[in-house]
Amino acid sequence: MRAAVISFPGSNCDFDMLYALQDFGVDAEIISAKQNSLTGFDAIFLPGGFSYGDYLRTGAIARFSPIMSAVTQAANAGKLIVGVCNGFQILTEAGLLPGQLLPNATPGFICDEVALHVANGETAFSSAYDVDETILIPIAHAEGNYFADETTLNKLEKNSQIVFRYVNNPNGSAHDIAGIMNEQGNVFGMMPHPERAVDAVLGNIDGQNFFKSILSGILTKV
Amino acid sequence: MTTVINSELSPEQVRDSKIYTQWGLTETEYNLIVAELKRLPNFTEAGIFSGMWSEHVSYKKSKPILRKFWSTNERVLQGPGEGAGILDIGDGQAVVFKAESHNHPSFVEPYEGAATGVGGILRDIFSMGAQPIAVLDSLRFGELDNTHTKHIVDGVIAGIAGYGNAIGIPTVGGEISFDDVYAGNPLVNVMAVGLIDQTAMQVGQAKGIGNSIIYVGAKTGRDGINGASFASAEFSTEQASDRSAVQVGDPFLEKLVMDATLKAVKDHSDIIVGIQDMGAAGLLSSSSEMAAKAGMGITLNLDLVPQRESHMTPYELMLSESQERMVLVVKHGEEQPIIDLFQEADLDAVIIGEVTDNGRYILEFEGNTVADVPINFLTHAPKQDLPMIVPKRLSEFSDTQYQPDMSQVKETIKALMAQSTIASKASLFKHFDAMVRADTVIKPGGDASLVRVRGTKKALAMTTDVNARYLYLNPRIGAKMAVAEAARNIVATGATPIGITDGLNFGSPDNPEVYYELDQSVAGINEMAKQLNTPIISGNVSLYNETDGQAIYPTPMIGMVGLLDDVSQATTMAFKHAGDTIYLIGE
Amino acid sequence: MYLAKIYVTYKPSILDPQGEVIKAALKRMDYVGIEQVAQGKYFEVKLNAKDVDAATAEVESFTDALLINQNTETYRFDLSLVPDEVDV
Amino acid sequence: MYLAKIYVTYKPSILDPQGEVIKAALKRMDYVGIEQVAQGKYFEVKLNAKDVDAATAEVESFTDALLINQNTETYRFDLSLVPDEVDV
Ligand SMILES: Nc1ncnc2c1ncn2[C@@H]1O[C@H](COP(=O)(O)OP(=O)(O)O)[C@@H](O)[C@H]1O
Repeated sequence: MRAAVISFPGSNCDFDMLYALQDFGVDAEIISAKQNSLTGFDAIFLPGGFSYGDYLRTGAIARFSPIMSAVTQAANAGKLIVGVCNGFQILTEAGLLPGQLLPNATPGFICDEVALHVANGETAFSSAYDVDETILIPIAHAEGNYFADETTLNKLEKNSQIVFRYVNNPNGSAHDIAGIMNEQGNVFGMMPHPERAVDAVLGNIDGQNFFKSILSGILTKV
Repeated sequence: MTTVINSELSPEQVRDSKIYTQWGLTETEYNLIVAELKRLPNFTEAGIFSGMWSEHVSYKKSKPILRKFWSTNERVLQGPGEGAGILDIGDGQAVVFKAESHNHPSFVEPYEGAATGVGGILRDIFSMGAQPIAVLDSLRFGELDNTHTKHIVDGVIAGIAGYGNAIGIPTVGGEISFDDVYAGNPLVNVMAVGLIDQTAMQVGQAKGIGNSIIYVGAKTGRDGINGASFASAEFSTEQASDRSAVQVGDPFLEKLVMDATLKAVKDHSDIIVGIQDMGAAGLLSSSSEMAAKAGMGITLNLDLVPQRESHMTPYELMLSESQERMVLVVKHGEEQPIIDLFQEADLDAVIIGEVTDNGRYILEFEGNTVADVPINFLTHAPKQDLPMIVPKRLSEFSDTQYQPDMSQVKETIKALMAQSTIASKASLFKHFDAMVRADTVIKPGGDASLVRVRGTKKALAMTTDVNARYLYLNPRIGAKMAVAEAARNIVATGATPIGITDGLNFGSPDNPEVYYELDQSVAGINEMAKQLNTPIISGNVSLYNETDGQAIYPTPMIGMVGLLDDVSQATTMAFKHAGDTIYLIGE
Repeated sequence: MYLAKIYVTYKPSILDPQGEVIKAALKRMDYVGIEQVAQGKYFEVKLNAKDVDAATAEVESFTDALLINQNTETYRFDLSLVPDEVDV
Repeated sequence: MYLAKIYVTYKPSILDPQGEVIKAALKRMDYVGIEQVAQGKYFEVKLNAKDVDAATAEVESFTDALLINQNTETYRFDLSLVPDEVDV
């Protein structure tokens, strides 16, 4: 499997994501958001950070980077697209995922480790977890308050597009949403950082199954 | 074309109006300049001398004491004098660290003051060619019983978070305490730690005749003009509303500058001669110090300096403290790859001058030479030996010891635990991204923080500490205790202490009692540092922390770094199993 | 040259935590008459366009595309003709 | 009840990183006519006051005290009388 980690100006978790992927044996590389092609990649990761300083709105400016039309193409072609934190924000701004991430209900940046509930354990992003399992994953954001209108939320619920929920909602997200996927199940975004929880030396390996899920899906397909 | 020059005071007007005293130059210093130049300095020249001879830039008052710091052992690759100090950590790698204070700016403008403090210390690290890996802080505020202090605390915390989180360097630890002596003089010290391959080490020098001075990063505006002299003058509450143009930080831009600078060092170390960040007294101090260190001269054409505002005068261009700017010295004729590299990252990179062999600091502006002074003279402020005297409170110390009231132990302990200084700081440090870069082994909440060195088994422990009340009671012993506390925190992670950076926060050195405190603190730090084999490789001085004649406690923040050879041996604070035996070690 | 002053606010149905925080702070500071606070964004954009209609179309286009998120925000704007910048 | 619309902008000499980044983005998106972008804040505050003068004084007071940072920002505002909220 070949994976691209997109580096937007201001991305700062691009290498964290790259290293995590490489730890799982993935042939991964950093691709600049100024490029405009993603041919040859099976999975595309939009990492955390503050793309373009997150000035204006999180993800708003990054969404117009040259690479984003290639990301959209890849999404339409059924490739896996994963956005973490700022990556999630960019995917919503780009319309590849519904809704928007608003400022936390209690304004301010929070860095913590929070419990997530695996709401759907049968997705390309969660199959290695047990359904209903509770995992601990780091968060680090000021704008992680998931918002969508009622219709959208109902649809997300009905189609089981909500993959992870917060056990104790830290930011005001609607329906305790921590991570969602699109209807087709190939585009996924989450605010928490699984790539910060893969290495035993850092004291938390609950993110490992996130990567294993993605890998097993891709490997069985190939 | 020369309208701007004409609107400035003439050399005679500078002399007669004594405007230089408002910039912090004394009359004796002014007279020295006249004698050396054998003419009256013009407006720009008087301005650059006031910047370079401010305490903040020249350390003229603290240098005689700082010189006493012990700063060499088998690990030291770079001691004080450069952007940051460097210690060997084996395997061809080194750790780079330094502390910086942003006290006055943070009082006037808590968010931007603290944010630009983080930005500045990070530039100190990456200008050495090192990748920053962690930030720590050391903060002092007044008691939390009034809205103004709360406003300052919130602003400072948000500022550190706003800059550190966005640029993506984790804030892994720090310390905060509260005491009314800091109400009018909060302390905002930040420390940054970086990693470097020893082959990539850079110094801030301008060597080689004809080599190019390249300006990199943000455009210059009128931000923080005279910030250096501002930080070197006592503060009075009436002045608080006298607001100079505040520096606003842009962490996004700095991330671009950082990544591009590190890439330049990696790819073009053969053509980069020197790198220096523009900190206090901006372009002036960075360029003149680089040339002075190399024993060279320098000529700059100020028309080429990228400018954000129109009609800036030479004085303003030289003293501006606009953030996110660097100076590079690059081999003559080989500038293009460097310029391309920065432009690729959407950054300004412009040749603004060259290295000369005439030992002079020359500024050209709109076809005129607006400054022409000997660089050695400019960069060596006349030293001042200041008197010191044992503070009255110490010489008249009464040995009737304070007797604690032990009758209501439970209530007393509860009241203690509720004190802002003792209570958990988690509600504040949770705003810092302590985990970005995914290397943080021990996060805030432990004794010291621990950051692994990816690709090796090593980890670096780091902490900031000082209990200023002890120094108030005995500066020498208090300073020793600060170093010892830092070392205990490092050791508690399993690491061995290897070195120190400091942030010396004191009142006015012109007060002999304060000068005594400074001298004794340094002596105390030295004594304990030698015991522990932790040389002092970098640091920062912040003087004049006084409001209306009331000085802060002597507060020399100790930033210590330790090395752990095998990260799997790291220990954390929490008790692990029921039934384990608890030992109390020490007296 | 035209100057567009663009005022962006959350749609009424969106909770505005920032506004709530400011309101609470003002109350604590004894501004008792405060009923409601909403925080929005304000942009001043100078642009060249051949006439008012072109300028209007341009402002609407880039505001919809970039400055707001249509899920949650709305805007209004004023447009005025301003002298071209002359460097003095 | 009064409605104050308060427009906060940076003072001219202050660096406006947001404005610069937005301008660059608009240029990349082919809005070539853009000359300058400044981002500020916009507040809508509803308050009770006995008359316009009292409302004006109140708005000036809390804007200076809380909404703006006097070091870096300036503001202007409009005030209008609005019907008291009726709960519907
Ligand atoms: N300003 C701060 N920034 C980051 N971490 C902090 C800050 N203040 C305290 N901490 C963290 O809280 C923990 C306890 O700090 P402190 O109360 O100073 O403990 P100690 O008294 O043991 O030195 C440490 O891990 C420290 O890093």
